[in-house]
Amino acid sequence: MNEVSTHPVAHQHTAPTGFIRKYVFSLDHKVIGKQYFGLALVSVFIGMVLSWLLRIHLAYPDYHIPLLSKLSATGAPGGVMTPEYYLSLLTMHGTLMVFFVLTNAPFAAFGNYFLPIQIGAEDMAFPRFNMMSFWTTFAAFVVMMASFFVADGPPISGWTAYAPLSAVGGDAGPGLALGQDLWAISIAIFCIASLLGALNFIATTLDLRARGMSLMRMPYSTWAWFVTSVIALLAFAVLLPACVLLILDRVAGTSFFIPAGLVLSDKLQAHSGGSPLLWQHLFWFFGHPEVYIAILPSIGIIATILPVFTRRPFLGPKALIGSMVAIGFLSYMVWGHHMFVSGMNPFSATIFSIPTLIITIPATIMTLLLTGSLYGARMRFDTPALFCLGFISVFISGGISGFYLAQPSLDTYLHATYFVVAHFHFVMAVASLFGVFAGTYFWFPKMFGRMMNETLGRWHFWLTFLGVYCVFMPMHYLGLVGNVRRYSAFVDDYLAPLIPVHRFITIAALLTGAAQLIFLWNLIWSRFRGPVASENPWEATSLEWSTTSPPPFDNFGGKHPVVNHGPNELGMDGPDGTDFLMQTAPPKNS
Amino acid sequence: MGKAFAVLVTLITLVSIAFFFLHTWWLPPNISTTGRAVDHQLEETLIGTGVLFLAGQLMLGWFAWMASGKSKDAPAKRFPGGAASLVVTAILVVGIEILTLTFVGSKAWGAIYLTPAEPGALRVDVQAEQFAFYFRYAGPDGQFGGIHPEKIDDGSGNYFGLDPANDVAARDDIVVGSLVVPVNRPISLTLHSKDVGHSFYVRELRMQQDFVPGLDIPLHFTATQVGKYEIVCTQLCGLGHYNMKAYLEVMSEPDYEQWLKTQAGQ
Amino acid sequence: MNRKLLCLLPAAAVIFYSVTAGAETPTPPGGATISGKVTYTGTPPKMKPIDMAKEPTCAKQHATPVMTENVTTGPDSSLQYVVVYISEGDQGSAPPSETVRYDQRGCQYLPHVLPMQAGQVLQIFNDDQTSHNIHPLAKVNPEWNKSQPAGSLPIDTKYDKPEFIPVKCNIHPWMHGYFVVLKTSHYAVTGQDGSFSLKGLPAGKYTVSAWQEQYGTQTQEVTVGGSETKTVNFTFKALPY
Amino acid sequence: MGVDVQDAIHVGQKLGGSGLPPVIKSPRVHNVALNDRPERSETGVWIGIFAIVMTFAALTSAMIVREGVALDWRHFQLPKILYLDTLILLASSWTLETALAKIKESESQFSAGMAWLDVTLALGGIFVVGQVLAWRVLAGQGLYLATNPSSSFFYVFTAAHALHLIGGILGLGYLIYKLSRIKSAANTTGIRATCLYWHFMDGLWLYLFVLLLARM
Repeated sequence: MNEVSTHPVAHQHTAPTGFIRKYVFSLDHKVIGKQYFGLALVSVFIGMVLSWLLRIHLAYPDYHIPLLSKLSATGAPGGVMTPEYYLSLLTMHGTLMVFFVLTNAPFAAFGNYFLPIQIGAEDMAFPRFNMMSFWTTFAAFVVMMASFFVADGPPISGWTAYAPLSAVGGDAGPGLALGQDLWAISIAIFCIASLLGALNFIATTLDLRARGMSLMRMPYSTWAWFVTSVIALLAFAVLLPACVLLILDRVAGTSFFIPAGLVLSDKLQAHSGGSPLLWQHLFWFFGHPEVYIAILPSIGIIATILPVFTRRPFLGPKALIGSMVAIGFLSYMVWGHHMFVSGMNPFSATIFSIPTLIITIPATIMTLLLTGSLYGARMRFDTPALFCLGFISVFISGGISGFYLAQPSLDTYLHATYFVVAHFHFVMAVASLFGVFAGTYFWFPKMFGRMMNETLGRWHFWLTFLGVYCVFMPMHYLGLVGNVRRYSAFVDDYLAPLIPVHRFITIAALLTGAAQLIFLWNLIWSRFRGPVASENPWEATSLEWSTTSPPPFDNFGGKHPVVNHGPNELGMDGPDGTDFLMQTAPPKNS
Repeated sequence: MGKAFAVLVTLITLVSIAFFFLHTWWLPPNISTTGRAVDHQLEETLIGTGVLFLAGQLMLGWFAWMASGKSKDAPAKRFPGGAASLVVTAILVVGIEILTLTFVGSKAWGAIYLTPAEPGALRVDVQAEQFAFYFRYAGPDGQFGGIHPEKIDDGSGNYFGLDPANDVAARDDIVVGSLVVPVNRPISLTLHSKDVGHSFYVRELRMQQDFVPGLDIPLHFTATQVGKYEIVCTQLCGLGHYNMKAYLEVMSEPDYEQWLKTQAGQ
Repeated sequence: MNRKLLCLLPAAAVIFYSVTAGAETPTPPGGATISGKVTYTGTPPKMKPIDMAKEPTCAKQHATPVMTENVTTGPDSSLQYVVVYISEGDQGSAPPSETVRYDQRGCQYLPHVLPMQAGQVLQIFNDDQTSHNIHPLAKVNPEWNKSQPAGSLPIDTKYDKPEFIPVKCNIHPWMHGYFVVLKTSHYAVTGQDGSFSLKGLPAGKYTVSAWQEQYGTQTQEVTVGGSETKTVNFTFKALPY
Repeated sequence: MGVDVQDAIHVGQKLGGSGLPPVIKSPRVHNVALNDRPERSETGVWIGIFAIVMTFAALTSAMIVREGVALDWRHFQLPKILYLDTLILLASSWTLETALAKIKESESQFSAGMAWLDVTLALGGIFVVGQVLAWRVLAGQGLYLATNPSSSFFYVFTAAHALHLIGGILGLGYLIYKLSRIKSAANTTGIRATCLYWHFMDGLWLYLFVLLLARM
């Protein structure tokens, strides 16, 4: 009776049989999590190859890539990309990475797979929504990819799609007709998918926690996914209408973002009175929280994994969770720092810069807590642990440069230079991906029942860690010289001398990219040949490690886990000689 | 393993810092009256954050070193003072950093953006278009002609959309492809865009300001060094973005007057 | 100085080539000829010097600044770059096999006005050190807009429907020219002296049209017999602004 | 430990608690009677409401900004039919409540309640049709989507609301279908969620109506 009334989900059904229901249109959050993971993996490698092409073009403008002319004869006649095609690929690199990788991998993929298990639920609150949100995301992906194959190729307006460039259509240049339509539609679809997903995450966390799983007993990854889903719910709810208005401006002749009296290709545009800044405000109101949508889950993942390898409880759980919530809250007050020189009221710049600087406090707290929990530990340096250390390092590097850009007076010099590129790649892209790597090496045994190869894993870490510094640290120096971003060639007198630096970066990028192939190979090899994983190979404490690897269809084989302990009871005398206590272990006092 | 990481992270940190402080790659000399404050601000930030960066990375390396190769029975030490001490440190250190930076920084920002141009400033109109800048001087009559977008015609060199047929003030307006200004004289720019968003960026002036279609955005500066500097576009504006540039030519007062005469002659 | 001259020589050659190109007609020698001169009355607008400061590689190719070409005048009030062609009376012919050449050199379009027959192959060359984008603002024919980086292959294209198409380069906004796509094979562009001649016309009644980019089109009826030569002059009214 | 369980239950119930997935059914869950507990679908709807509020807040601020930046804002008379529409939607909320009261009350009242539900559904439909008529009226005056920012925003707001309401209509339809099969409110899930959403749509429209009255 008590059992029934406290436990969320009632009696079992049997797992679906048949390929379609089991692997394609599956309602199982674990399958959906893997689907997201797969989609992110495909996207990240496409995005990476794009970045290779961009880097090669910047460093060796005359280098012919025959394959490229195959991909687009007009975009790259004879294998050398045109300026517009460079911008097309740039836009696609940004869009794919931000939306389909940094939003999907740490949040949607791992969140889907592990949030329900970590709180002892059998599935998401709304499995059908869950399936829908993946397939909607997939649809968005297909539409986005389609823009590669339309007449003028993908849009050239960057992932921020600033109006009016993105709004006036083909008169503004190649890729801005059909390509930009597809982009806007794809992003709108993506918003719907993310809203469904976020709703599901929140409802699940609120309603489906196992008996004894109080909020403060949730693993930090779950906390991160929960906070992130709240951010996502509000952020995408703003981007969606923004995209709809953009689409209307493009196809229905409205004037939300297009002012009067524009002359493009010698044609006076028919629009009147719209506000380009309105788009920027709406976009960045989403765009800045999006940064935290990308990074918070990774912080949560790291904070969950690190203690397992330092073999001791996390230093200051409350401070960590508090910081996450604070960041989530503050992330909605700082969007204007993307617009210091945008022509908005200069007074508001000073207003926006203050919360922007303040947001570094919770960030610093989290970084110090992570670092502090290493102090005097008996650490196990398996690959996940290495990526945790790497994460802390790149997060510091990326966070520091934030101090510069948060100040309007310095932003007037550094805005839109490679300094910005370096900053957000470190703090958002690389840091977030290190979290994903750590998560992959850590959870792979749980997801696929086999361990990943340790040697390959270490090689992957060392090369990647050194590589990202070689790629992104020099970009700070380029930024200080005033090297403008989003240039397809460096024709200005003061930029030509910087080409050698770009060559160095390009070579480093190619090598770092190549190192990711080790990771890919490790995934494939371990999936089939890796040593079989035990139930709890890392001696971790959270619920996913109290079930089989991989978990059964209903996660706990009909059992209803009862939680008696916090998320990391480590570095103490556990049962039969171990140094840890599972969350499900019987209470100490009994 | 932890020791290896410690070594690597320390190495990376020192090399990175070195290039910052050796000024191997650095800003060009400042030539504006407001730029000095920006440079000062940059130095402040550089030192402040440099210390944080160094401390953070080295602490990470050091702890990783300590945490490696411990024997099973070595006692696990807890961080002195626990989380509380760290939280307090973070709030204090970063808080102080923030306060100083905002206090100093807001002055630098104010000098550029929150104070209007001096009354006697030389007015120059800037038109940005895909993918060039054009500059307009009032000409002998000191009057700017009105702007009529429908009159814009690149083919006949009417980049601003002037209407000389009906607008006398427009007839002697001087339109050129370079921004030529006298040294040590306040200049007040008005930025228009004909088509999409662009940006006005001169490194030596320590200045960047977007053009927003539909808005006339003011910007003012005083150049203190005679010379030729590059104006580049920093707001993605289409396929020719990378090649959207012009030159800022700062001349001595007489040279400038001479130049103005020859232009008015044409 | 010498180098500048050297740079100019080929340019001049191309102008000559392309201006005369129009006059050569596929029909056998003999036949009637319509020739004449295009002039203006009134004051034409003052052509402005083009400021190429933005593109040093181009600027240094021009000893004296290039002028705008929307109303190009010559000695004794002659008008250059006027396209004179048979608009009616010519039953048209298959497009000739030879290609029309269009050059971008020194950030200028050579020639400024390029006549061609519908369906004739057009080859666009970039002879500069910098990248151009060619954007023909066609309305009847399909519109396109392509970059042509320095040293890249020529762009081959053709237009199937008769149209006067303005051509522009966004990277160098001053670059402005015209593709004039005609049904007839009898056309010419007036030279510096404003003269033109349409050769090898079969006897018959023709409507001759003269098109100037700013002043539009004028037409005259002409009847020519066997191998006579008739003179037809056009006069456009010019305004200072 | 006991404390924690209490805590968990408490949190669970405070926040809409655990329960069966009603409209959306998990494949591994039987549809058993748990009428005494808050439902998961209700939590879902609450969260959805937050998102929808955010969306319309964004559109509202966009409208205010857009009206401010240029002088091209043209005011126009809202079609009279909107007043009628408003009444219809308000009425539908009332009929919905009556219906549920009857359905919960007793077996004898059940069919009457169902009738009221059908009425509610019909009213919802009529409202949407009314909105379409309102658009026709504007089109008749030559006010189309792109005519003026004011008309643009009018169409965007009303269409966005209509779409969300159609969602509600589908939900209500599904609920009616379930009730007609199960014949007992006690054993049917998703009732509260559906009502909550329906009333929210009602309130949202009132907000929009006032907003449009003020701005158009």
